[in-house]
Amino acid sequence: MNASSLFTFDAVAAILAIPVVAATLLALMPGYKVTARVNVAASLLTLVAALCLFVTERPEPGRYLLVDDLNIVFIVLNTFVGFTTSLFSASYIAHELETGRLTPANLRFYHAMYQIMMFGMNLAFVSNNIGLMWVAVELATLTTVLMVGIYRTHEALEAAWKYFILGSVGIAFALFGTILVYLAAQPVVGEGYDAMVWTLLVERVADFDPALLNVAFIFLLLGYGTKVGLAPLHAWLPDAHAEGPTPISAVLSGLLLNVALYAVLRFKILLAASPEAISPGPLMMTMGLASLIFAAFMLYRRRDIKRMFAYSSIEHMGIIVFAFGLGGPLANFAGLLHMVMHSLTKSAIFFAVGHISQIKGTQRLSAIRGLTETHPVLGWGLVIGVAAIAGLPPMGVFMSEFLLVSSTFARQPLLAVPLVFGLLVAFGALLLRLTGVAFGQPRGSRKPADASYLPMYSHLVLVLIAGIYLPPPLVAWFQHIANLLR
Amino acid sequence: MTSVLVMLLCVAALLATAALAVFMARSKQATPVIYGLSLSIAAVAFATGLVQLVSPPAEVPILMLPFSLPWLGAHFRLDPLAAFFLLVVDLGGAFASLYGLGYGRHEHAPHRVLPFFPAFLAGMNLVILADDAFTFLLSWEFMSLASWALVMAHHRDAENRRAGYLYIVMASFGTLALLLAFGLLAGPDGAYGFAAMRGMDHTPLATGLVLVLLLVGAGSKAGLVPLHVWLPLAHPAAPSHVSALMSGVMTKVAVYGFIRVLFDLVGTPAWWSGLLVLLIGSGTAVLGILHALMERDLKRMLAYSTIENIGVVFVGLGLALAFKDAGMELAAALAMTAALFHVLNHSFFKSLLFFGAGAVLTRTGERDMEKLGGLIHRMPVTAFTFLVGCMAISALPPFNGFASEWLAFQAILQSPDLPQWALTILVPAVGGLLALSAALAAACFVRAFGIAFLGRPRTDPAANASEADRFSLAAMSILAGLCLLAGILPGIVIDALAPVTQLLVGGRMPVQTDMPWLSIVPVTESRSSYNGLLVFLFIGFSAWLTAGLVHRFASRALRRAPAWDCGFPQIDATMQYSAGSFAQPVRRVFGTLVFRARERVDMPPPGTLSPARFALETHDLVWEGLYLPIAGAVGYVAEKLNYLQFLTIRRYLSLVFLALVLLLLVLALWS
Amino acid sequence: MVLIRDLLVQVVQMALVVALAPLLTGFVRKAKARLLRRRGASVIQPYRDLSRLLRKEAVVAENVSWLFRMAPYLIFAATWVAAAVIPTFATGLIFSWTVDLIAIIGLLGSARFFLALAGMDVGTSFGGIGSSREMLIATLAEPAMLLIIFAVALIAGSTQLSTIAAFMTSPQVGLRVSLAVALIAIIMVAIAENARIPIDNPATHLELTMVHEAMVLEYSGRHLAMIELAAMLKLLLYLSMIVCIFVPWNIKGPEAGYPAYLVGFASYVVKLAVGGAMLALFETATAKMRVFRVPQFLGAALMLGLLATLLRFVSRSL
Amino acid sequence: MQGPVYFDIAHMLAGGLVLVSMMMLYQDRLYALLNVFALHSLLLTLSVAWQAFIQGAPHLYVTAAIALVFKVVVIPVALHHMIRKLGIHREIETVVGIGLTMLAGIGLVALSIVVMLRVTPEADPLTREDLAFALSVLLLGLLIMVTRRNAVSQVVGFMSLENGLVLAATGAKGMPLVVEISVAFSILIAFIVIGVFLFRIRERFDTVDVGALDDVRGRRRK
Repeated sequence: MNASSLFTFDAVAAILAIPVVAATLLALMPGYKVTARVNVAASLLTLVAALCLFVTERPEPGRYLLVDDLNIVFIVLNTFVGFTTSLFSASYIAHELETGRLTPANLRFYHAMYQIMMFGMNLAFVSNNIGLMWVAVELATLTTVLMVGIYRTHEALEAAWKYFILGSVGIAFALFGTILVYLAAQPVVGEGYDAMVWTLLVERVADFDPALLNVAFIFLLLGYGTKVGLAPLHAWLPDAHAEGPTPISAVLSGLLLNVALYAVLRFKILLAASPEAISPGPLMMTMGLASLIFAAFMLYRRRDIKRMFAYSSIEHMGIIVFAFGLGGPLANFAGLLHMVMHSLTKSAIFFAVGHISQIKGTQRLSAIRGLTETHPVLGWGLVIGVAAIAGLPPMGVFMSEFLLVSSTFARQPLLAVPLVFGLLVAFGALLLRLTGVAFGQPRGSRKPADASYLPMYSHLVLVLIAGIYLPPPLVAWFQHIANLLR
Repeated sequence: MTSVLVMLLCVAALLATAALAVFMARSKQATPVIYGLSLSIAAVAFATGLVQLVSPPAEVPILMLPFSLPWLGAHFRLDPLAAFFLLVVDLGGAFASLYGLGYGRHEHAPHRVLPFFPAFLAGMNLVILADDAFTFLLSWEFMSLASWALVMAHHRDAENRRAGYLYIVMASFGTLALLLAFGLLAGPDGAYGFAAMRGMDHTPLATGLVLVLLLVGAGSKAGLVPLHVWLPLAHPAAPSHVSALMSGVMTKVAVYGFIRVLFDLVGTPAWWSGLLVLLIGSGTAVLGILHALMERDLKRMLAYSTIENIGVVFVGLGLALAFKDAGMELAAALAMTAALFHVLNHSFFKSLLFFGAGAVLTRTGERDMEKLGGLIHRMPVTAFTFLVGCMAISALPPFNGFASEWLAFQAILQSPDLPQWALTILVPAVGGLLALSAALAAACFVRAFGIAFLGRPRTDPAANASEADRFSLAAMSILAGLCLLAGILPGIVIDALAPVTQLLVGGRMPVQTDMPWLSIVPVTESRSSYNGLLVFLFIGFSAWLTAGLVHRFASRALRRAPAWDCGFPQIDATMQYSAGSFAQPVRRVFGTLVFRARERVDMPPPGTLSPARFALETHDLVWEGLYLPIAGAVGYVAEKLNYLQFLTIRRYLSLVFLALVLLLLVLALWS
Repeated sequence: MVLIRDLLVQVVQMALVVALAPLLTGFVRKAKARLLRRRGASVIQPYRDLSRLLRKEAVVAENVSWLFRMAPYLIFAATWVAAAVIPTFATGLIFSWTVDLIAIIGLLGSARFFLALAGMDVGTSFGGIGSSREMLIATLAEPAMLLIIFAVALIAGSTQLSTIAAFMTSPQVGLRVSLAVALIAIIMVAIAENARIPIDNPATHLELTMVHEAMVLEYSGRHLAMIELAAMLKLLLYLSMIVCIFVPWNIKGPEAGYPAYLVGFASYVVKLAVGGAMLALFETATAKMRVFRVPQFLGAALMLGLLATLLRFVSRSL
Repeated sequence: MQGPVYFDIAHMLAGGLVLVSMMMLYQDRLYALLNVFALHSLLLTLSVAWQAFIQGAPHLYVTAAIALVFKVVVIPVALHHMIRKLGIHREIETVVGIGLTMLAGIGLVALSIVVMLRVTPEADPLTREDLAFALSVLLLGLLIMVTRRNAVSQVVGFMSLENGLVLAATGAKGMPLVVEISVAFSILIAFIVIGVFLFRIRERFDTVDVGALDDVRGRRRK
């Protein structure tokens, strides 16, 4: 144990500890300005701690915690978006206080929950124990349930209720799947904690009972898939996005879906390592395509701007799950890249949408027109964001879609047809709505935006750069993970 | 290497100009600065392309930058084909910038045009420079995006928004098709570099699929029927100099993509691919110009005419494919030269015509021909240059349009040596369609010029118009000069195209600059030859001679008098022949079939005072037969699926439950 | 020396076509009159008309532009250039390679383009109606003509009239169905192009039936003279073209020498006379058709042209 | 401690759970449903306790105790109270007929047995049987949730689903305590939050019928 490894351990601990401490503080502290700043500061500190993971040596995987290539990507992305969202949240929440939609008491609750949610997500990423991971994912889910319902309007409560009921069933499924994995591992690895340690499971998975693993995977896929928002398990997602505060929508789309996806991926790796178990690919591809096409069509009839982008998240999760289901270095690379790009872009879009709906006082699409004229910075930001999410270059989503479509075509030509079809249908819907919102005779309030553009544009710039230039170390690293994922 | 670098620097400079435009768009100086910069950069790029084409270096310059796809890098290459198209693009870009210097001052929302204009140019340049699939598609889609933003410049008009939407969706559709084509060519290992694709052998099935995907992908951008519907909406929606770029240049970039993939990357496609391209090309030509003839919006008419010209280009390409497959290099070179020459010519006269239409639009505020008239008196220079453009696009000697169509006809006459019976029989018929489209084009542009510029003004704005500004006039005049030059000295262009045809079909046309009197000879002089220069001189000389003789020896007296009114004094200018009535005979002949046109005349019985009524009903069969059903189907599915948004929680749970049971069943039955 | 001779032949040809064109028109009118049992005007009446028109003052409508005044000369020049390169009595004219058959059609197209524009420049309904119908006819006649050219050129292997004429006199041609079909088609096209009955009536001035005359309604004086002369030239051009392609006998090669040229010239005049007489006969025997029957007539020509390109396979073995 | 008798008893208890689940499917009165659910939980308690005994894992007794206290006593009583207080209809509206539901339930049991028995041919039979029954209970719980329109019965369905989970967890030998606690934890949270929501919903609509709530949504398109 030298100093640097000690320091590393500290980094992991910091990632977990900072949010907990901050949550406690925030729950106790009054005053909006200070709490918002503390929230931002805590998120920034977490981000810094996460970045430390890069420079320092990684700890040996323990019984509970693990840092490897795969989860560093998720952690850094998570803490980064968590930080920018907290920035956005500060300016968003100020406005909510002014209009009286939230009370200061709500706010304390909100900020504390925000940090607990960050804690849950970080814990889910670093946990090496499938039981612990389950607990962490559920913690994050339950905190978001509470935040979705924070406005106490009856739509918000409905949304939260729906989220809660469907989420609970998902929780149950995931737990059952976890138990089954334990049962499969127990004869080989031995009773007790060891049979839940992911690194040990992966090493010995070849000896596990394949059929048990199969059933387990089905439950895990459905259980965590509920949180990923895969069709037909998606029902909670649009409403939760639409009715909660926008920073939470951004976090839901940008981060929570990733957490669930990460869990699915971990088990996918596990199953793929077992030679006799069913390959998880076809299942994931089917659900991915179903989500993509379903969400693409659902985009057309949307009247609420946030709900529409929520469906777009379902669509993109479908793409990502499809990519990982297809497997192979190219598709996995595309899936990873797409996931990162989607998180950045979608949260940027929600940042824009948050300000827009505050200015216009509504989320109805038909009430928002001509944004590029009245609010050029926001409007063009939205245009760039939607263009990016729709897969137009030179944004990063284009690169991942390019890789995915072409590698699909090379490997499973027939699957490329529904994939391209879904992409095109979704594209049509997104651009149709964008045309309505960003252009035309302006409608609604024209008062200037009291917004911080930094979070939105920092995301967009990153996405733009990624579309043109990916630094070689990052690429090598992604490739390594892609190979890890098989 | 250096030339590629220069080109890339030009692209970078254009992008920098775009960025500059974002920040200074609202300043007064923005218009001259941005267009001035674009003009000079495009001129440099044009010069580079010209040098590359005229004296190609022994080794094709390539360059790799560590951008884009990480393990691939961004590859750029500047072979003669690319050089030729760069030349077309940057020449068009330079003229559009020059025109924009004047035209841009009338723009009421310059901040929506200026940033995207240089970006659009940069995108087109990049497409042509790209030497790997990713860079190609990235630039391709970037080009679409930039032009989409330009189409949306006047976004308050609902028509424009609709046009922009249709455009971007079709563009994306095309890109996905191209993406699939590249996916096929790259093979399972993902060899996305063009160099790797060139070296690979592709199965006949793959090449066939690539052709179809290419016709969809590049064809939708170029405007091939039935993927053309966006074009006549989107091109006119943009500011006129952008319309000129989109119609005159961007469609050429699509042609470039088609040529690059089919002739360069695929190698030798099957013989029927030539047939397919020929049929689609000739159909596109005829349908495009028929639409143009029915159109009363000046700019939209020009956009439809672009479709026709693209059809002509594709006929040339189809012939080249067929000849190449049959191993007839010379004939293939002839056909390819015709196609490329027409590409160049079309970029000249279509830019010119759009500039003219733009000048009319700024000075009268009208695009509707029925509200113009008599502009030749108020805008003499614009009218003259527009007339030159009309003659050139109608394929009339001695202008350039004729030279390239003449080459296409000569290529058609090489068809008896083709081994396939289907081709030998069909190619002359295609030639007939080509001739039909040329004749219809003449009718179309007689109508356009005659209605808009001749006769008496039909509205006050037309009567009070003034001549366009000097920048616009300069751009139009130079282009008119180029139309004439390319028409009377086609040999120079043909010789310049030789390295391109050598690259693509492995042959070239005979050296033309050595021919006596600068005539052009496709194969041998005894077969056919044409000398535009002499034709021009002869006509000019004999017209001058006759006029001189008549004026000298016969009479030179002239008197102005009212026109013959047939005993019915004409009350106003609206009683002139209108654009609609001019097109009526053609509509009756062709329109009943192509547009299902129906005319209904309600003639009141004699003695009643109610006015007679004329009602015309036309259908765009492609739109109604293909696009509306697709839109309807998407809407229907969306509507049906939309019920899923409003289910109760219990029903959602049922879905989850069913999914679980289904998966368990699958598992139970699987092993 | 050779160059001078060739130039001389070319100049003679140019002069010849201009000189003969009114005569041909006069001859056709005379023949028609005789067929109708009228005495008719003298065959040289067109010369008199032209010279009278040339000397008269030109009256133009108030509204017209420079295009209206320049058009007659351009139309005449384009038609003249086209007519000047068609072998009449001699092949291998020095400038014959300047334009081939396709380019001749192009030149006539240019002339028509200006004519139609001139019709629209006046700003009345008559000009418009004429231009509109003229362009309709052209849209059908031009492709038909092109197909005929294809049929001929695919057999002769050339679009160069001199080469075609030489080929047609060579023994390898023989009798071909496709050429016969092409002949019929080209006659139909020629009738349409020259505004003859049954497509148009060169003698009418009833507005609603006019095509060519409607366009030139506003022309007078020297302008009208040029237009008329161009129309006459065009008739001569088409007859010469038919003659050159289908009955090219006694058109002498470049090396033939002056006496042979005289023979060629004589036979050319005879051929023209026969052609003119047949035209008169045909025009007398048919009635003018409605405007919207014209597309059917020309459509038939188009189909015949296409048939000719197809049928060339049939007779190839002959 | 692996004897045929031990196995038989575990088998009986787990099988009994499935049977009681089927009984729950049969109920069309709320109070009866709650009573049957209490019985279900009681059986679970016994089963867990028996597992604790044969596995020699004393911590499972804690789980059993939790189940006994919360699910057998507290929750049924609370729900009884709530039904009376809110004046909820005592009858349960079903989506499809009882008979059909029962048939579907039998199908589900068959399915889970097919899936699980094929899964673990050489595994410890106790585990195998337990798993098959646990899966059955889980699926039946879900079936109750999707075939009942009434919110209370949906909650009951969900809890019987959780019972299945607990059965599975305790059947897994040596499963660390963390799981049991988390199960209890999740039930606790689930109950609290459901309670909170029921409270709020009652406040607004005087009913906990989720269907009524959803009907409002259904009419308001967005």
